Amino acid sequence: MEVTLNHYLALAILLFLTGMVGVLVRRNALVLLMCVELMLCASNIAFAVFSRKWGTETGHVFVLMNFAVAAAEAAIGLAILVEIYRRRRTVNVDEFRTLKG
Amino acid sequence: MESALFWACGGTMLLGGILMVTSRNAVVAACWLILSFLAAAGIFALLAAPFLAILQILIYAGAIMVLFLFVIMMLHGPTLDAEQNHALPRGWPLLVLPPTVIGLAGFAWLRSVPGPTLRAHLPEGFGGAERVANLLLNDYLLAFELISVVLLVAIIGALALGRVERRPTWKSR
Amino acid sequence: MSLVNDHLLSWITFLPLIGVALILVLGRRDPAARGVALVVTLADFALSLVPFLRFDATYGGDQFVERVPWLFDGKVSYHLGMDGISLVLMLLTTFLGPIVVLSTWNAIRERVVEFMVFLLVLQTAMIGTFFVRDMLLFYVFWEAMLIPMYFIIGIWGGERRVYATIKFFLFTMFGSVFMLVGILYCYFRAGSMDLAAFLSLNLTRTEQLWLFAAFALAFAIKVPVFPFHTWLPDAHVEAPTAGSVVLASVLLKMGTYGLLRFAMPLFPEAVEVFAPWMAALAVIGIIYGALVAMVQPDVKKLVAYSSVSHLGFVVLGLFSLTTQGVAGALFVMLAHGLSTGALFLLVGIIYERRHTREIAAFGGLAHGMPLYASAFMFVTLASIGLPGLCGFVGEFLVLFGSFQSELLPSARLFTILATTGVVLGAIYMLWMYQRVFLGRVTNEKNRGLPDLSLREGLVLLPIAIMIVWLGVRPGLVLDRVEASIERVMGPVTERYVERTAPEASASGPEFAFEEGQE
Amino acid sequence: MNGAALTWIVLLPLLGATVLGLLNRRLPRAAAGILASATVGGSFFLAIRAFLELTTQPAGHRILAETAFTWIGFGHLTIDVGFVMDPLSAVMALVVTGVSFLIHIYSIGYMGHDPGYQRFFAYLNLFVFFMLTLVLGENLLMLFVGWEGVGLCSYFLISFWFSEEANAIAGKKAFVVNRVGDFGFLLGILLLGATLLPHLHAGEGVFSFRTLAAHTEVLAPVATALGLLFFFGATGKSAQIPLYVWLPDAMAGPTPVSALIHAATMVTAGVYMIARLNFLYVMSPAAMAVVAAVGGVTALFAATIALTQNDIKKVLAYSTVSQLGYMMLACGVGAFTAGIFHLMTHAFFKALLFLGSGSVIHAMSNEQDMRKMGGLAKKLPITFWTFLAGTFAIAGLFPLAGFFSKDEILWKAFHDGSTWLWAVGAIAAALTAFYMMRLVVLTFAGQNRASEEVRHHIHESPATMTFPLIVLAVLSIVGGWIGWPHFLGGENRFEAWLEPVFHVEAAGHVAAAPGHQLGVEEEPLHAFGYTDVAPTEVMAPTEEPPDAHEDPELAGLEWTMMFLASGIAIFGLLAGWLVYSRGIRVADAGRRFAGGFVHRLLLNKYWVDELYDAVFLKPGYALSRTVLWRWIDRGLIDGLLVNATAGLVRLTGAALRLAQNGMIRSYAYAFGVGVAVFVVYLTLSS
Amino acid sequence: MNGVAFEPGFSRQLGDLAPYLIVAGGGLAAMLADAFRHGDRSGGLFGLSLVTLLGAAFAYLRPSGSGSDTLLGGMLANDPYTGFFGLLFLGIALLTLVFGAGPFGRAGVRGDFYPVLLFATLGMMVLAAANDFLSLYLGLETMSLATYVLVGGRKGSAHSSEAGFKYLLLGGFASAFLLFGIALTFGFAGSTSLDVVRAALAAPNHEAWLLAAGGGLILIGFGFKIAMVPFHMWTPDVYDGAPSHVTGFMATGIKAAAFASLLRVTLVLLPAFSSFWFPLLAVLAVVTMTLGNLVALAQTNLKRLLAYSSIAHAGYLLLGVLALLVPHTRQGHAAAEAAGGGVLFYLVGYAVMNLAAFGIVSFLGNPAPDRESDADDLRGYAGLARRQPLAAAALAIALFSLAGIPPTVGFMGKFYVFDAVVRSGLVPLAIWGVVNSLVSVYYYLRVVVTMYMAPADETAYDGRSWSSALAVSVLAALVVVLGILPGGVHRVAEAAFRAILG
Repeated sequence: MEVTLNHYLALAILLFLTGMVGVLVRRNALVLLMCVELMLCASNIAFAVFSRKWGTETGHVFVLMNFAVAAAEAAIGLAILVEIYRRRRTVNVDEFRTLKG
Repeated sequence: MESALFWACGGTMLLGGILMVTSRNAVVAACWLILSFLAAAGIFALLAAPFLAILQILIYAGAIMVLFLFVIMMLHGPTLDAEQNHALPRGWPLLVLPPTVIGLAGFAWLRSVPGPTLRAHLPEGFGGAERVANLLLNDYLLAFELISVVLLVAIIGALALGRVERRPTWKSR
Repeated sequence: MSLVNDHLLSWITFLPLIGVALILVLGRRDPAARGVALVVTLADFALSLVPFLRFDATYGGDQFVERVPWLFDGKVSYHLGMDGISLVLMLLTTFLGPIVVLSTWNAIRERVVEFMVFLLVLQTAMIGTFFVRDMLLFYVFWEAMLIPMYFIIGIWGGERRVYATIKFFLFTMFGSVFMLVGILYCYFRAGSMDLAAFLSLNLTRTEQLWLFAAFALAFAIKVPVFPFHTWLPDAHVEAPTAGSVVLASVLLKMGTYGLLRFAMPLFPEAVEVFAPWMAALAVIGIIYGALVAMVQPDVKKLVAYSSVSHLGFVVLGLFSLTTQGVAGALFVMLAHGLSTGALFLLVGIIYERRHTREIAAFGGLAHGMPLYASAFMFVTLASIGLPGLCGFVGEFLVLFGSFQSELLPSARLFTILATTGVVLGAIYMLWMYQRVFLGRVTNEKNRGLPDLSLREGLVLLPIAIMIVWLGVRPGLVLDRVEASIERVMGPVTERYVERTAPEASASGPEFAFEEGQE
Repeated sequence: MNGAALTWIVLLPLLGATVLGLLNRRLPRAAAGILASATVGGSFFLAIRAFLELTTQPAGHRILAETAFTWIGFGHLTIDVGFVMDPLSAVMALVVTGVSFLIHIYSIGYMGHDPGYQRFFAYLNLFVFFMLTLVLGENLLMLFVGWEGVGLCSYFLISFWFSEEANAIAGKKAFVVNRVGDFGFLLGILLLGATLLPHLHAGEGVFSFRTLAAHTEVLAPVATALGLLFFFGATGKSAQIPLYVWLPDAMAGPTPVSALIHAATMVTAGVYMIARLNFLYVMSPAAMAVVAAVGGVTALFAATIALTQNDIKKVLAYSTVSQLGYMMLACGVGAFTAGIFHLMTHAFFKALLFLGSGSVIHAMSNEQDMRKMGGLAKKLPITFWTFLAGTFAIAGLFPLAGFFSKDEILWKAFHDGSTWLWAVGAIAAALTAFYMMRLVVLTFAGQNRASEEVRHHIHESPATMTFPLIVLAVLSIVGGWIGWPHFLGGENRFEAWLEPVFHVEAAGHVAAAPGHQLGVEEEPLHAFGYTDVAPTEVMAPTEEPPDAHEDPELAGLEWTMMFLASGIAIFGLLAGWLVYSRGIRVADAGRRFAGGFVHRLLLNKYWVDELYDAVFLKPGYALSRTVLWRWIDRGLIDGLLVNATAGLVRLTGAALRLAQNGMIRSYAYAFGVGVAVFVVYLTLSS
Repeated sequence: MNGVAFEPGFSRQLGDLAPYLIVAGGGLAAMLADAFRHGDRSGGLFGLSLVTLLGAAFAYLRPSGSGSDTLLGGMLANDPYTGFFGLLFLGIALLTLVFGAGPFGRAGVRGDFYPVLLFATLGMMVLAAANDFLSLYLGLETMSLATYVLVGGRKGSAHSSEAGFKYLLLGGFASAFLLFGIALTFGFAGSTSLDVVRAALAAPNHEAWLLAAGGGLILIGFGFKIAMVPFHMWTPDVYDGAPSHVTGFMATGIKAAAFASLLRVTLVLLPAFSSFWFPLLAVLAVVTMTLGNLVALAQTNLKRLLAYSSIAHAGYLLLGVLALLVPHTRQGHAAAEAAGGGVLFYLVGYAVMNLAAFGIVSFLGNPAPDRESDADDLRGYAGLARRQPLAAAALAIALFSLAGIPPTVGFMGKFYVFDAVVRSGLVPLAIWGVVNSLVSVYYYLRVVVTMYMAPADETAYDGRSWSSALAVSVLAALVVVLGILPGGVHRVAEAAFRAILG
């Protein structure tokens, strides 16, 4: 069976959904951040496969940028998390609910 | 050959992802994610993106995940009290319902459309550092400049927010 | 002088705003604010007499027109005009302006500056509403009226003022938002916001029905027509005296004015369909308002419900679709403005002395306050439509018009039922009067209350004079509005003439909702 | 004669009222009384002059008219303010101003010590103004203005002593009941206007009596409805069944008020109105029949109640109701002249009786209960004799005023109406004589039953009070002579005088004849006399006046009836005298008749007030308070529709707010659901 | 392969790039100045930022030097639309600066505030100008990341950190969807350039499903930023937790930037949107405004209340976007212009009135800008009208405007938008919109009630700042002036929209 674009796309979707499930079910803020990273990674694969399809590297550039964005996001996210941890001594997102209503 | 590699790398990626989601220990989860990312590098390679594959390993699997591990260790206790017994909360089937629906719809949809084979002729050195860099510094100059701003913001932000004196300087260009 | 001459209506409208600026410039000094407000409202009244004197009663169209493009290259314009209808209602407003200011001398002691500012802003908005001939501008003025009134009730009101003022605001908004959509739809169809453009629209029957419903709802709530009236008693009871006076005398008239000026001429076909329903609501309002007024324990609430009853007459007059009925409606608007305004002033006077409005708390007031009692009786009589005072002429014309109406189905039945309002009006007003003023003084607190002061007398005297004047010489108003009413009602009456001339058309008074939006 | 005379007749009292009202206590008491009397006296004087001028005109042209200005003019609709005096309004104006003048004078004495002296006269003057507007008004709406105005003054004066809650309530009752009547009146006006307006030229006063009379053919189809509606109005003002209930209560006012307003003038306005609109009524036999029936029944009904009342003024009040019934009866059988005649004579003797009773009350230190009176004849001789004159007059003793008018009514009822109407009238007449005698006996005869202190103060009234008594007594005696009937050899000047107004009487019978239609081609009957047609022509349909002085057979019958009526009157008087001066036991037996039920029934006035209370007032109040206000207004509209909707909206908001639980995962979940919706939607739609 | 830098007109393009360069340079300079400054005063930073913003604004106002429609090889559009939004963002940033830092740099304001704010502004400018999905994405991320920092950056505030983390995590989550959508779109057209996508759409294509799915995911991404239900959940918490001036910045700037980009993308993806997503979008618009208004009713916290109100306003704005999607609107150029111009005007008006509101909330929280709680509890506004009549009046005006009561800019905005909606034949939507604004009146009025009609209590807010007060007064005046004379701004907005309508 030949691997087609749809296979890659299916992989990307599955990875994306895995990350999404992680965001929905996990309570550990760190794992949540990791799950978001996984979702971004899934998108990257989609970009790569379409780049392959069209024979253009535009997708690669996009992925490249995405690396940086992901890194920046992780950096800021972790920084905030550290700040939160300092005050609350937990990284359980279910406890981050002083703001509600 | 390509097919086998795809299934191997794809399978590994997915497995890594699923294990990450289900492992109680954040350190373990991070490790599974690293595995997944490494497999992603393989996928990139399969898709004629060698430059991306290398950067995936360097930046993602390397730098970012190291940062994660570092922070996990810093924040004492990789496992949450709440997740001591089960990584998944009660009622998780309900929680995974929307992704499941999305997935099913996605698959139904992918099956209904023809999948183009990925055999298009590619120019010489496609996906290599040179071509990508060329593109980046010419057509996508703005993106290149902007991403530096993004990173700058990240630096300022991390510095300001975290008060951690040694910030990840490795991210500078 | 031409600066004033060419922009007479603008001057009249915005003079109070100049007063506001003056008050703000003078700073937060109460006496200055009062003085400025009084002078400005007096000046405005004086200025408003100019168009009254120069008015051409034979011409029914707009006079003293001003028109400046505003938006969309003039599709929306600052368009003011004045016909007889606008003239008399504007005069009512400017006439009551100084009276209202004067009435606050004792009643409003806190935050006087703000009060005067709101009062003057309200004045501008009300006068402007009567002048505008552009629908968007009309909507702007219409809604702008709400804000100062909202504050007046909410800040200087009674115990439940917040509930009352929000209720007032929301009720009015509720209707007008639909009207806004209606206006937008007409604008879309007409390509201009000008009233004249709206009037020349050719709308289908379905469109007319929906649009009329949207417009009429806004106005019916403001009037208020039963069953949209429940904001009124609350608003009146909680409002300070001056607020009640303005509310009853002018603001309520906005609703009936809107019906007359906009809802009816714009959608003549729908008017025919809705007329029996509106008339039925009006009649219900007359009787219902009177009956409920009868059992009120609070004087102000009683007067408020009596307004529901009186304005039922106005609506009945309008939807009699006869010129006499409409003229009567207009006259009742004026008469009600005078008499109910005066009633609220009088209630305010006793409230200042006793800090209660419970009927049961009074009794035998006529002993200690003969002058006050006489004034109250006089106004009561005007209110129940004693011939010779202003109330009668309007009610009579309304009933006369509606009784002989040929466009309104079962007009006679409506008229007969409405006439019972004359009986009921006497019952509730006189019963209240009896309980408050007659009998022995049973409550010691009611002894030794000071009678009307000179200022209070001065406040009431002009109204009393007008009540008699209009009652004896209604021509003062009727002559000036006749041509205008004929013109405004033209689209409605023309249809009748057209239809009766060749043969009756097949259209029955059914709703065509199922046809839906095109 | 000055052209503005009519206007001044009306305006003089208004002037007085204005001055009195504005100056009030700043005006010296003496000046107030004199001013008030003078203005009315002036009106009286002017009215006499106008009357004299009228007499100089030929019969068909006796008309004085003045139009002041257009009151309501809108489009086709024109209503003028104007005054007019024709023979009918001349009579009314004279009666009103004359009696008013006397009563003003009387009041100077009677109200001498009242603190509200000036106010009283202001009201009284205002009343005269409105009454004259009513009588002299050029059109129906002017009549209505006066109609409402006199009602208002009546209200003021009934509750004049407003310290007593009861007085205030009585005043309010009077006004409200009158308004109920006005409901009919107003509807009549509306129907009239709506019918007439399309047939008029611009500027033609739609309600002007002149216009009405000129368009009878237009009004013919609605004559019955109009007649009934106007009559309903009249039942209010003229205290007929079912709206008579206010009049007895109205006795709460000062006695001069009762005399003036509730006996002599205002209450007769209904009779006047019907007489004025006679051309309308004659077109509708049905309406006439109703008027007659209601009048007759009222006459009898009120008379029975008067039998048992102990309050001297209440007896007179029911007597007034009864007499007004007579007048209505007269109008109903087409005897408008007789009705107006009785109106006039009644004004004399009933004013006299009231003023007399006022004199008694004055003497008895404001005691009104007859059971505490007695034996006053000697102490109050003038009062007694004048009162006796009034009693005989009302009883209808020849040749006192009441005899002529009452006899004429009974005769007309018999001749033009029916036997049972005559019988009702006759019985009422007997009862009248009986209760009046009872009143005289209880008050003036026998021993005084008052307390020692009261008895000590009994004294004859001052001259200002006795003078009007005497004048009225004279009028009660001789006042009827102007209507001395033909069969007694008189000329009946009164009838002749009113002839031009009521000449359609006969025509009415023509119209009433079965199958007869008032065709358009027929010359309209110019009842009001504003016709350009020569008087002879006007008289054409009435060539055969019903006086029938040429018909010996009728005259014989008339004689018989007259004797019968007089006999009845004398019988009543004697019975009253006998029962109450000698055989108290007879009275007791009467009281115990039928287990005392009849007595209780009458004493409690047939429980009509209670009935109205139970049927209209209480349910009305309960309906308003409980159903309309509590349930519909507060509960349904405000509660369910407004506040509940608002509450529901707020509650929804509060409930939705719970979804915002602060948890990132639930936010992401919502996000995920949203995405799922997107995806499913896309799948389904493609 | 010729790079952009070597295009012949590059030097001339530099002039048109000046606004971006100035802001970026200003940001860098501010960052450096912050790093090397001594003491607690940040007056210099304030001045620097101010000059930067004014300079950029000036650069926008200069006539275009290149005459080219796009810059940097099609990455950025160079049209009046860009300038319109650029100026709007600069204005918003300027006011945020005033509210956040005061005239001379309020003691206690951290130095990083200035560069981050400038970078966020840069991100918005790029986002509004983006003519390529790459620049769009990067602009968006620049803006977002900077905003995360601003939101979470309040010293020692648990609320602030929590809000920052929530925003960041959900923002990343949403970005992933957006990114995936862009990937699919890229897969459809083979390029990320909007021009290419537009051209690809014009040609017959059997892979429309890619575009439909991609468009949907992009909508979701924008839906998050503009707070469309059900992607709105972050809004109240983040608005609540962020410092008030940042909340104002987000409510106005981010929303405007997201709508600016959304409109541009909408016009490109119009066929996909109007055939696939129109009904769903209509439902979501309705749900958005309804839910926003309903939940706002239950709020006792002013910032949360305004947050829900901003959700509702997103719903009204979406109505304007919907009007664009109706086929016959598209055919009639004028109708489309009316819709777009209406949305643009609304965004300006919304910025003006919301900034006024948040400005007051911000300066009432003085003199401790970094304390745990803001001036956000409604009870603290009791009797404000007596203590600070000017502030109360300004807030009242802003709230009346938000409620859409004339004569305010909020009413005119609604008028323009609903006018377009009615013209597109979406009368039921317009009716629902006005019913919603009726509901909204209730909670706006409640605030006014508290300020004017409730007795003051001791915990009432009483912060003062003359510069903020001045700014707020100007804004309040602007609310009224634009409510009476909206013509000029509306014309500009329409012209700006015409530029992208093509």
